[in-house]
Amino acid sequence: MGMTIAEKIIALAAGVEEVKAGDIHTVTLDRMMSNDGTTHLTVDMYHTKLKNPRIADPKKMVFIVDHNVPSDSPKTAAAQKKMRDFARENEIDFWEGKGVCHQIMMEHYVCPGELIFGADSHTCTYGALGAFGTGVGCTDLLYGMVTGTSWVLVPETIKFNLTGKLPRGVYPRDLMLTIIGQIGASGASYQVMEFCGDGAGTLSVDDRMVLCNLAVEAGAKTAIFEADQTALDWLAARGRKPKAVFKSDEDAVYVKEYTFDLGKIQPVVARPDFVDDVVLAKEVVGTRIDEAFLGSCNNGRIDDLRVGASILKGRKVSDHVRFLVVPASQEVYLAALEEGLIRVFMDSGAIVMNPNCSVCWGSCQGVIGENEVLISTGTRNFKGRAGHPSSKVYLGSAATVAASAVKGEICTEDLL
Amino acid sequence: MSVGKIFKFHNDLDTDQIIPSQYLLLPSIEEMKAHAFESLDPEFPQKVKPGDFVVGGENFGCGSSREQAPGVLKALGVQAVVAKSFARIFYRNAINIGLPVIVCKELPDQVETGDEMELSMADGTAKAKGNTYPCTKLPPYMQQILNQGGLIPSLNEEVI
Amino acid sequence: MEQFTGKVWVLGDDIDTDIIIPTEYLALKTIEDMKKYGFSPLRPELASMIREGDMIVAGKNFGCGSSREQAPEVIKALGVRCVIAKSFARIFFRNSINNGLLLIEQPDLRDHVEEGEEISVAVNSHITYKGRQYPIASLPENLVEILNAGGLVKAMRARNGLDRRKENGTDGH
Amino acid sequence: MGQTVIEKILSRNTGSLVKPGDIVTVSVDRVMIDDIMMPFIVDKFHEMGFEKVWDPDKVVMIYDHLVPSSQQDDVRHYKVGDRFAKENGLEHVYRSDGICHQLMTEEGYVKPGDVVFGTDSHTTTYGCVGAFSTGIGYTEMAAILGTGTVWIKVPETIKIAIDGRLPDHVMSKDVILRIIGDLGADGATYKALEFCGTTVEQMSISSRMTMANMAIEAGAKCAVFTPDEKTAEYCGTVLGEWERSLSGDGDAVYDKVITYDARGFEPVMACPSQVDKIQPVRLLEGTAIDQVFIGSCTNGRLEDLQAAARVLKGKKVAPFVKLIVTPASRKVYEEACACGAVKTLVEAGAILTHPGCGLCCGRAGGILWDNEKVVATNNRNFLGRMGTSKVEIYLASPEVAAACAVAGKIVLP
Repeated sequence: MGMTIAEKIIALAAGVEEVKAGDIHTVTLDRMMSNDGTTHLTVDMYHTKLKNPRIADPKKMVFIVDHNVPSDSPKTAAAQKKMRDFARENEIDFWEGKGVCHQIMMEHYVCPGELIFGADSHTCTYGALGAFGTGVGCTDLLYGMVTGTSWVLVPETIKFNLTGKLPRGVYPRDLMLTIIGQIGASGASYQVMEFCGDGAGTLSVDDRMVLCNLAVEAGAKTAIFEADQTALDWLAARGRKPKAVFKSDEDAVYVKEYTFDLGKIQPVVARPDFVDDVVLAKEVVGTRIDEAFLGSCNNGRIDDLRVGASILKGRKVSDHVRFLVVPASQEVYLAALEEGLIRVFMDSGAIVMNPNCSVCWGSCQGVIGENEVLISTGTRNFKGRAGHPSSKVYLGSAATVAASAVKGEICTEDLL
Repeated sequence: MSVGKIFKFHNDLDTDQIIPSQYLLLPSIEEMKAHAFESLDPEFPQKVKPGDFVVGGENFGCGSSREQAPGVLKALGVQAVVAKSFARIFYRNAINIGLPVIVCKELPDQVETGDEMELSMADGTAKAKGNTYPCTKLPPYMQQILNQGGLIPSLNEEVI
Repeated sequence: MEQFTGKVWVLGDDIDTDIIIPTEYLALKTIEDMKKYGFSPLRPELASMIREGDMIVAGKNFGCGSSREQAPEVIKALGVRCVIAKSFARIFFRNSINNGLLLIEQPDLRDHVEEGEEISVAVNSHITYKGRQYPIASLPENLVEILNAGGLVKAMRARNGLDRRKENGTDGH
Repeated sequence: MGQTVIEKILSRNTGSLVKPGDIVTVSVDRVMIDDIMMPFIVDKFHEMGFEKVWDPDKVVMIYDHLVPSSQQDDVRHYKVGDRFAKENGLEHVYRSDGICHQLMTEEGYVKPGDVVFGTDSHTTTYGCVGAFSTGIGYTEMAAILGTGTVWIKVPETIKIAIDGRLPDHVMSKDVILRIIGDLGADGATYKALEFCGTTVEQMSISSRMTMANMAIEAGAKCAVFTPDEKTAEYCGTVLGEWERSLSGDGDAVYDKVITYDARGFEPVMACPSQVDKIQPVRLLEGTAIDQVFIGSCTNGRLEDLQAAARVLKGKKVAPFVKLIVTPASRKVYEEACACGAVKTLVEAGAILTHPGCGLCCGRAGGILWDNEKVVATNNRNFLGRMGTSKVEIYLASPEVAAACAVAGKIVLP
């Protein structure tokens, strides 16, 4: 019987010919990523809970400090120090302040066909390169670190057939929010979202990252694109080779199929406090904002900064708005610097921070206060996510966020 | 298993509500647990007693992979989380740390915070307000992890 | 002449404003919220042990560092009757007077007194400890005026005619 | 009888010949209010019974300690400030443009001979352009906002004359650290520092700013440099006869005169946890460090970033060591982008943040944990200033700091 890309990756990692949805397999992990959100707990468990602490293969481990950078309190510093010391003692690849973990992983590690665990829910991003990345907790990560293996329940796959091309002024983020709005916050629970069709082919790897990254907001275990020439060229440019390049078989089994015509997508916004509460952006135009955020593993790449800068050029951020621009990595920052985008943001009055998770995770930077409103390109808009429990977060595209920052209220690019 | 009191929460209850981001880098779960459900019910950590239940709707525990979420519930003595459905990372994390997570389609709509319930994992049933509700049984692989008290004990039982 | 007796807490030289109240807590809403962190980098337990009427005796350059007025306000809120030091940093000195916190310069007491013991202060005259008198200087007149008014806020209220109106029973409200 | 620079400024301001010890009431030329004090100032202002500020044009409001916000309550400070600005028609409001002292001078709010007060102890900085400036508390600021005046005691002046050419790798930071070490942390309490000599004449305004900024660390009320053509250009002004006369008279009476030969300076550090605990870098070499911070109103300017970039060009920050760079202002950031310094720093691995107080004020920006060591270019290394009381802070020049970042330990450039 035919298999999907995800099933083929699991089969390869499990060392078996065939897997089907619902099976539980023991797999050998190609790589594991852990960030400062939980690594201090993993390290504690490593030292206190194990009879025989050991690491199967330190070369498969990547530790990334990205959530609270620079550190905002002694307790944060203690947690990060624990992680840093552990990485140094065990010769684990260690990144600090260089960017959001998923962006670093994509820039430096992920290869098509790999099975990767990350102690962060947005690990599903790696599907943009045809890899199977999924988020796990720190106990899972510890188990994987010690044994090099883990167990996987083979997920069902949903096919998302993308047709056509996104219109001008509409972005992959609008597409993905539209999809989540349609299928709901648990619309792909435990399942794989496989993106295919001629529309998928029109998307760059960066665009694909936007889609895959948000898959967890529909409950998905992961999301995946076929590693086509676009992906392979991207990989080759970074001097990496695929582990395996898979296509889904003609007779592969899909639990469900959706078709989205990219040409019909419009700018949308997810309203507080749920990612699937998606409405056309024009319905919330005029909502006064206090802060705007352009960044995150979802929308902090060079394309997004270009869109933002094109809107900010020659304009000023509204007096009552704090506009945070946070590139997803130092590589992205340097590209933006080279293109003069940083200059545009600084001239406009934006706050340009070092690459990190920033207000997307709402713990230490750009934290918003009582009853404040944020429009964000981040991943989530849960109640209190960006600060005070009474505050509100709207999610929109880089264009909508930048236009709103200028206007001082929610505004789309065309209305500015 | 014994009888416990119910604390009921809404559909799509996300991990930021269970434990907000700003507490995740505290040194230990013990320090974090005082902030569980802070936005929704700041008194929860004081009110909940060992053996009580958290009941949710659909997609309980959606959002981040923070294992601190099931971690604080376990640390507060929650006997089990019962919901119509769970987000997968939360579900997996809960089992990995030995916190029972029970899928029960009917019960959540029939109970309120403060009601009492009784859970029988062996029978796969939950009892509340005089009714008995069927629960979905765990796949044997996961049941085995849970029976061992989570993933780490299994690691320590392995022959090296 | 004003006189009082109380227990002393003894500190060293160069007690800076970051020690008196660390920056981390400066944006807390009220001085009451801040005061439990008073002196925390140096002696975390101190704030909870100070009782109303106690005094602080310190070495030279007390209150050096930032201009944060939270520093004298926290000391006052902890119930400290006065601070006696070999010398004070300038901004801290002004801020204390402006808030009605009494500061006394005395070069020798610090090196003789033991923490927990009692001293008696006769303002603008001397301090008595174990029978020995330690002379203290008088404050300049303009500072005495502010202190007597109860701090700068009250002095300004009087200037703006607010408190006088109140005394006459015709409060502006 | 002759006068010192500060005596001349205060005499002109009060219209009477002043001498040290006099208590005089001055007319305030400009005030600076920062975000962290904002709610307190506004409360006191209203409590005192004032309704309007005396002169909106003379008030500058700057948000810098809490930018970007790191706690939910931080935004309250902005809101209170914004409302106060609106009620009083204040137009000089900076919400995310850099550190207060940098903006006050860079944006031209301080001119030679001015009398300026700020709610921050490093307000002494403006002496770099020949102004009298000093830090005050929020209660006093509230009173100034209402009246435009304040009393001060005319300080005695300590004259510090430095002549000759500084050795390579010695920056003005090394000079002021050494002076503070010699004076002691209270060696200039209540006094004015007057810097003169060929060495300071050759210095840029930025370098002078570093020295004036740190005068408070010796307890000084203020510090002052004689305005010259560099000052005039920096301030965008023309020096009149009076401004040109702002140097100490030959027969002025000084509390003390200290002279230095510039050739005797060397790179130094202030060791934990006192600013006056000065040691030559050569004696500290080899001490392993965890973090380096380049920034603050002391040393976050273009020349500082450029000095660091020269050291870091083509090199990488040592593994497991963090280099945090926080430019002093938006303008500095942009100029550092334009000249390539930013590119060099980021390529070397620096964590470059938005302009603001950052780590120096200890609320965010790279807080540390027990037993960590940090080399920092800011002005204070007090116990607990950058994290727990077991964090060890070494203050140094940007050039020394950058060299330490590359080596992962204390080294000479």
